[in-house]
Amino acid sequence: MATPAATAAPSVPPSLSLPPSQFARLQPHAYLLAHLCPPSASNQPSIRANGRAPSQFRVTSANAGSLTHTNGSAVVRIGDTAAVCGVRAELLHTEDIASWSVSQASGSNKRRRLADLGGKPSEEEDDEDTEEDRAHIEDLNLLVPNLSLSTGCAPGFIPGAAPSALAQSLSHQILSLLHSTRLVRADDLRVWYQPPNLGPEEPERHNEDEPMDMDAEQSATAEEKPREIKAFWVLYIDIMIISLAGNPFDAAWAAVLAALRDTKLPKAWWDVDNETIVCSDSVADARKLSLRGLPVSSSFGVFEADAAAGWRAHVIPDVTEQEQKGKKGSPERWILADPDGYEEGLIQERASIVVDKEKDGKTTIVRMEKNGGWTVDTEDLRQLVEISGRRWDEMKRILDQC
Amino acid sequence: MSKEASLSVAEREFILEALRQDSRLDGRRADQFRPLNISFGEEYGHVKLELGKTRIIVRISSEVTKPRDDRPFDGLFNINLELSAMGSPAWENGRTNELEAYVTHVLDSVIRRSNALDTESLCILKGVSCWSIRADVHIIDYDGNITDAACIAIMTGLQHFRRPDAVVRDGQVVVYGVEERVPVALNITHKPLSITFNTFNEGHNVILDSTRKEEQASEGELVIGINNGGDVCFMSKFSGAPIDAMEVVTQSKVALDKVKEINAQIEKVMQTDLAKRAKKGMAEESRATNDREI
Amino acid sequence: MSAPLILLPGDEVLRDHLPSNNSNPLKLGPGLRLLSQPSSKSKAGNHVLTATQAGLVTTDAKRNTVSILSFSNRRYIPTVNDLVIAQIHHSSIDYFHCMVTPHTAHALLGQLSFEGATKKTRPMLKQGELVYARVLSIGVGAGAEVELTCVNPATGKSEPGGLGPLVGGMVFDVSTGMAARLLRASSSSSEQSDTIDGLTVVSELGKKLESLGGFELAVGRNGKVWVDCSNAGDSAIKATIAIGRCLQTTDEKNLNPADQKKLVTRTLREMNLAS
Amino acid sequence: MVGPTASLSNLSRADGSASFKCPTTGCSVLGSVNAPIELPARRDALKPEEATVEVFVKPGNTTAGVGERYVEGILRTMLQKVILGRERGFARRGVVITLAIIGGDAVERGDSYLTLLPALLQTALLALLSAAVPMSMTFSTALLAVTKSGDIISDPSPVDAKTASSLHVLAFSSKGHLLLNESQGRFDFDTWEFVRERAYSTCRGAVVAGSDGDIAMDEEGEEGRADGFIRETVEDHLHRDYAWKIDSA
Repeated sequence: MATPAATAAPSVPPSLSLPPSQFARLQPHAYLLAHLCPPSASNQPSIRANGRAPSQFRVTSANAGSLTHTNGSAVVRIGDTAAVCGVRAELLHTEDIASWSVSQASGSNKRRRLADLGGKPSEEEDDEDTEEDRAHIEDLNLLVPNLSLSTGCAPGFIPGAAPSALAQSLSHQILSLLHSTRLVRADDLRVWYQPPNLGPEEPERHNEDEPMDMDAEQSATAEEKPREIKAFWVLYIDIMIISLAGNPFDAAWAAVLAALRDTKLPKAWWDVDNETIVCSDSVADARKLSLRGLPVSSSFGVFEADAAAGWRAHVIPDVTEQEQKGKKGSPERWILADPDGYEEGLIQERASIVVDKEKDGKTTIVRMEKNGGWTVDTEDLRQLVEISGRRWDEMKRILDQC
Repeated sequence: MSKEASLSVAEREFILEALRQDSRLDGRRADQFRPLNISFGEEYGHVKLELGKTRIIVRISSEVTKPRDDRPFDGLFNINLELSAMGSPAWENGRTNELEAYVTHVLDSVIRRSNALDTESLCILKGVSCWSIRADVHIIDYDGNITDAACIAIMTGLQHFRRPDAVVRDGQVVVYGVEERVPVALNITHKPLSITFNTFNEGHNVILDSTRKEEQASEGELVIGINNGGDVCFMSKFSGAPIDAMEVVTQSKVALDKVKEINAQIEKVMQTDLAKRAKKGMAEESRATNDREI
Repeated sequence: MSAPLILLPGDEVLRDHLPSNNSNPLKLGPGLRLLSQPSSKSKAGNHVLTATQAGLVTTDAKRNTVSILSFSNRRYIPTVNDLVIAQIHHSSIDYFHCMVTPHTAHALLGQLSFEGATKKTRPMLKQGELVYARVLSIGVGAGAEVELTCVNPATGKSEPGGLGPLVGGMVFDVSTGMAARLLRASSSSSEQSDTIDGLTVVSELGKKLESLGGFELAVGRNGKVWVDCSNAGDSAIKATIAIGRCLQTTDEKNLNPADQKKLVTRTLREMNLAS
Repeated sequence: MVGPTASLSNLSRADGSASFKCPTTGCSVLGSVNAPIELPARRDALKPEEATVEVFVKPGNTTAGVGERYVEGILRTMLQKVILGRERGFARRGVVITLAIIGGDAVERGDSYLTLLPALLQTALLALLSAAVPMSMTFSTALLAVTKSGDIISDPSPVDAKTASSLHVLAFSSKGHLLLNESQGRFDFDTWEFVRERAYSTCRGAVVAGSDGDIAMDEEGEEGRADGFIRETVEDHLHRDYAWKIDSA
C-alpha cells in the first residue's frame, strides 16, 4: 500500500510510484478507496477523488431560453454533464384523434374518455380534479419526451447507432415522471371554442335540415351552447445529452424542468369561418405554462470498499449481523451524491430520489428508487431524502435565477 | 450464431435412410401431423397451440384507430411475429433473422392478403374511426413447422376473438363494455391454412409437418395456402431442390384434405370452449340475480 | 435416510447432512461452494457450505462426495473426466474444433488424441462427424478453452468407455439429467440389478432386442445418446428408432420402472419388432 | 384470496423456464433462460471476468417500446447482483433471460411498469433456478399501493393501482436485505417506512410489531408468504423429477 500514501502526500514521492493520473486509470477502485479512506497516519480528510465530499453535488448551472426556434428551452450543466432541452408545441386537432369521437359507455371505468367536458363547466376551477388531466395527457399522448445521447458525448457513442437502451430507458423515466408528477396541466394544453349563442335564428336553420325533437329544442333555448375542445397542444420535449460524465438523469430532468418553465404557448383559437385553428403571433398574447410544483431529482451511488464483495467466497451476512457490524468500526462503503463518470464505473448499487417541497417547507417524495445491491436500507434512505431536500433548495435557487 | 446448430452426419444419414424405408423418428406416417392440441386463455382470442413439441401462443387484440387516408372504409389488420430466444437459443433477442422474415411473409400472404378477415367490416365511421385488429404470435418452443402451426393458431384466434360492440350515435362512436353488450365476433370470409411439405432423397420422399431435425435434413420445401373450398391463396417453392410440377398438383389435394381436417378440429375445440364460456356466463348472471334478490 | 433435502441458492448445508467420513477430504460437486465466514465473532477459519443452485442434496459416503442434483433440463457445463459426444465443426493444424453444446464456444480435440494415432494414422474427421470423448481439461480463467481427448492419457488406450469416432448409427437428444442417470446405470455392473437409478428401460430393451443382434449404446454427459443396431440387418433402422423413442419418452414423461417396461413392450409391438 | 400460481421447466428448447400467474393483476408471464451461451454479436461489450446478463421483455399484444427497455434495465441491474457470474463456465458468456407477457393487459406508453415488475422478477428468478444458473441468494417481491385515504393495500388490482396516491415495489433477498425499491407517486418517508414493514412481512413473514404499538404480526407459516411460494414451487417440481431417487431412499 505504498502507492496510496504517495498520492496522499505527493511532496515526497517514493522512487517506484506512479503519477496519480496513471494510478487512477490502472487501479480505479484502489485510487478512489485511498481518497475516501486515507491512511490514519496522514491527517488527510476522507474525500472523493474529484475533491467533493460524499454528499456534495457538482457545480450546477442552468440557462433558459437559449434556443430561439422553440417554445421553450434550457441548457443545464451539472459538472461536466450537460443536457439541452427544447420544447416544441404543435397543435393536434380533435378531429384527427381517432379515439376522440369515441365514448365508452358507462361501466368500464378503465379508460374514461371525457369527450363531453364542456358539459361540466365547473371542472375548470377545480384544480384537484386531476383525473381528467391524467386522461387527456396520458391517453392522448400530449407530452412526448425523447432523449438522445449525442454522438461523442462520451467515448463509445458512435454516429449512426440506434438509440441505445440507456437513451430509451431515460426517455421512459422522464415520460413516466412527467405523468406521475402531473407537472403539466391539461388545461394549459387545451384550445377551447365557445359557440356563439345564435338566438332565435338557430331553430330555423335546424328546421331546414331535420325535424326538431324536443330535447334539442330545450337545450338550445335553455342555456348557451357548451364550450368544446377543438384542439390540444402537443409538447415535443427533445433532450440531448451533449456531454455525458455521469448522472445523466438528474441533468436531463433539470433541463426538462427548466425548459418547461420557460415554455410559452401562443394564443390559439378556433376560426369558425375557415374551420381551422388560428394562432396569434404577438408575443404579448403568449402565456406560460402553470406547472404543478417543482420536482427535483437527486441520484446517488454506493462505493464499496471491497470491490469483490459480491462474488468472493465469503458468506453474505444476514441483515441482523450486518447491522451489528455496521455500528462498530470504519465504514465499508460510501454513498456518493451525484456520481461522475469515473465513479459510476465503480458503482453497482444506486439510488435515485425525486422530491418536491410544499409552501410550508414539507418534503414530499415523488419517486424513490434503489437497485443493484443490498447495503442501502431505511436509515440510509432517510438520510438521502434529507440530502435531496437540501438539493431541492439549491436547485430552486438555480432555476429561479435562470 | 443465428442459426440452429447443424445436424451431425449420423443424424442426416439416418433420417434419410429411415425415410427411404418409410419410417420417421417419431413413428409417424409421411402425411401425418403431430398431435395438435389447441386451448384457450381467459381472454377471447388468446390461443395456446401445441403441435408436437412446437408451441405457440397467439393473442388477438383490438383498438379503435383512424383508418388510413387512402382506405377510409377499411379497418386495419396486422400480424406481428418476433422470434425471441425463448423459442430457440439460436434466435437472438431484438434481432430479426431470415426465418422470421420468411414466416411473416407466408402468414401475411395466406391470412391477411387473402382477406380472411374482412377488413371492411371493421369500419366504424368512414374516414374517422375503425377497428385495428392485431395478432401477436409468440413462438415459445421451436421444433419445426412454425409456419403451419402459426397459421392454425392465428386463424383459431381470429375466429375465437370477440371485439367490443360499437355504434355511431350523433357522430359519436359509443363503445360498449363487455358486460353491457355481448361482444361481436369478427367477420371471417374464408378459412385458409398453410400446409408445408418437405422433400428428401431427390424428391422420392415428401412429408408433412416436419420436426426441426427433419427440416434441417430436408432438400426442399413447398408451401401451399388453401381453404376448405379448395381455393389456393398462396403457393411457394421458395428454395431448395426442384420439385416435379405434377407433384405440386397432387400435393394440393393432400393439402386440401389436411386443411379440412384441421379446420374441423378448430371448429370443434372452439365450440366446446364457447359453450363452456356461455355456461359460465349464465351461471354468473344467475348468481348476480340471486344476490340482488337476497 | 431422512426426508429429502432440497435447497435453494444461498441455503446452508448443515453438517449433519454431510458424510461423516473424516479420513478423506470432502469432495464438492457442482451447485455448492464453500464460503468463509468473515465475521470476527466466530473463530477464524470457520467455513460454511452453501448451495448456489436449487436442487436435491445427495451424498455418497463411499466416495465422500456431496453434490446438488438440479433441474434435469439444464445446459451441460463441461467438467473434467466427463464423457461427452462431440460433433466436429472444423479442423485446424493441431486440433479438431468440436461442438459439445450448441451456441457455446468450441472445445478442442487434439489431432493426435486418439488411440495409436500418429501424424500418418490419425483419423481424418470431417465436419458433422461424431466422436466419443472425455473432457481432459477445462482451462482456467476467463476465455478458458475446454480440451477433449479420445485416449486415456495414462494408458494410451481408448479404454475405458470405447472412446473414438462414432461411425454410423444415430444420436438422440435427452436431458442432461437423463444422460447422467444413463451413465451411472451403464457404469454399474449390470448383474446387480435391472433397475439402477430408477432406470430399467435400457436393460429391458437389451433383453427384448437380443434376438436381433443387440445394440451398442454410447451416452454423452452433454445430453446425447448414440445408438447403433447395425447387427440387426433389415430391422436396424426400426430398432434404432424404437430405442430412441423409448429413451426420450422415459425422459420426458419421467416414467417409473414399471411404466418403462410397458413402454418398451408397446413401442416394439408398434414397430413390429416384438420377438 | 387466491394466491399466485407457477410452474417450472415447461419449455423444452430453453435451458430453463418458468411460468407465473398473478390473479390480482390478471397478468401471466412466461420466462426462459439460456445460459451459459455465446453472445457473438456483443463480443466487444462482454466483461472478461463475468457473465453478461441480458434481459428481454416482450409485451403480449403490443410492440416493445421505451417502457420495456426501462424495466429491462431494472431487472438486469437487480439480477446481475444475485447471479454468480464468475462461476465455472460462466465467465465471458451470456445469461439470456426472455420474459413474455402472455396474459393480462398491456402496459401503455408512459404508464408505470411497477404493477408488472413483481411478476417479471418472480418469473425471472424461477426460470434462473430452473436453468441451474448459480446464484448467491434468492429473493421475493411485493407490490403495494397507498390509497388516497392513506391505507396500504398489498397486491392492488389494476384499478386500485391507477387511483392510488403512491405505488411501491420492493424486493428482499433470502437473507433479508432490501434489494430493490421502486416507489412512485406522492408520499412522505414515514409512509414509506410503513410500506417497507408491510412488504417485508408479505415477502418474509415478519414478527415485527407495528411502530404505533398495534398488533404484532402473527408468525404465519410459509404459506402465503412470497419466499415460501418460491420454495414450494421448486420443491414440488424437484420431488416429481427425482421421484425415482427419493422413493428408493
